[in-house]
Amino acid sequence: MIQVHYFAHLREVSGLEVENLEAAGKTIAELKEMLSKKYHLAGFDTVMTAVNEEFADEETVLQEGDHVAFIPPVSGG
Amino acid sequence: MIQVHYFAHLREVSGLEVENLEAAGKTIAELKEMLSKKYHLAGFDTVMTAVNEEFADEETVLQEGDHVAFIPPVSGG
Amino acid sequence: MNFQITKDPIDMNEMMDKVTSRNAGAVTLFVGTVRELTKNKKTLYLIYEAYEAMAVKKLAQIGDEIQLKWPETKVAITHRVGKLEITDVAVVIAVSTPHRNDAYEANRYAIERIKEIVPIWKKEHWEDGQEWVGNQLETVAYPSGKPEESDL
Amino acid sequence: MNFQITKDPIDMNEMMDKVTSRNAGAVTLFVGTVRELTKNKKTLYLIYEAYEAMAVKKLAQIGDEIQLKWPETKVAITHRVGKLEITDVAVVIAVSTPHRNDAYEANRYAIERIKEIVPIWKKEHWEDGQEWVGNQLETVAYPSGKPEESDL
Repeated sequence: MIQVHYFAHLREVSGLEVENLEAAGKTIAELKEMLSKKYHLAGFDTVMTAVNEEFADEETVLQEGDHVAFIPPVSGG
Repeated sequence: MIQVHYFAHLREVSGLEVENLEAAGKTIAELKEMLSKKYHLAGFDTVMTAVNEEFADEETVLQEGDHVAFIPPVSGG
Repeated sequence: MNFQITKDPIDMNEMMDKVTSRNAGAVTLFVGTVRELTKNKKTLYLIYEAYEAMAVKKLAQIGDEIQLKWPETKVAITHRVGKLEITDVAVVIAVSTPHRNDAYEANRYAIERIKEIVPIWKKEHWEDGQEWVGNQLETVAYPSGKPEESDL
Repeated sequence: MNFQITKDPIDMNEMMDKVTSRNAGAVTLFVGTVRELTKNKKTLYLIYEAYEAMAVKKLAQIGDEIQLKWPETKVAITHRVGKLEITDVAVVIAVSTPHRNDAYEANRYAIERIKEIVPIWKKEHWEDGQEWVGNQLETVAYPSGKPEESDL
């Protein structure tokens, strides 16, 4: 199982803060494709991804127990 | 009468914070010369002068009731 | 606790205390506040949300970057989350350095980096609607799915 | 009372409050503190002295200059006098502006101007002596007896 965190508009569209998914072995790109179909999430191309609280690229392969977070363009400050 | 204010090392050398002098009609330059003799004040060339709380130049003629202050190089901040 | 996400108002004296040092001659505090008008649109209030665990790490990383670029610096950053009204303080960056120019430069570096890499989001509420604001640097496209190497 | 000379410690939250504005998105606070080491000499404490009436006027003048250069700015400056120990706060400059770059620029302008035109003096006390410090910009000669026209 991996844990997926949603923030900002992604949280509103998915209706979820966090969910557990069977996705070990998939790449981030594959996970994104799966989720964008599941929740009709538009604009995933401008969304960064963090794995275990560090930015990760699309080819990163997910491991059992990973925490994945989708990071829309930030607007702190 | 004019009132003369001393600050920083000038206050220590003259031993005065403030004094009243008969100097109406004199220029700042003349007052400086008078005081540098009276108190053996060295370094008057790097000292600015204020008349009534505004910077004034050496040729300014003093009026009865003026407040004169000698302003050594400042070091606030 | 020099790098924090908080729900509570931020105290300026506390921020100052966090970076006070016998070696420092200058401290700069940058305070981001909620402004009423942006491009003639009237904001009613904002909601800030953070991915807290990662945000704290990224704030600390900015502190590390500053210490590499400007030695003998102390840095503290606190960002507030939740509902913020007009004039409320969203973020405070405190930087102390031996000499004052560095305190300004390092502080400015911190706010720019926050806007690049710290997972915090702002939702603007206006009279006629609401929206999650994309990044204020307007570099919203990340073709590789993450910031460029130099941004990490 | 946005421009003050005081014998008391300066409160950062109060300084912040003085410049808070619905129109401001950024506030910078510059805090000058007493540093222990300067050029390898160990300071024990400092005495600050001001020509108070004129100093307040000159601080207000700096505020006016800033408002001309950076419209929609609010400025507050407080300088402390008397005996200050290591890490004590000597001066706080608070500037609020709609956008953050101006807040840094205007603040930096204020500290430079203080060091040019505000009648405040500092006496350093070391283990082996004491001295009134000349101006820190090392432009100590005023051949005309006053600052150049552009400095007024």
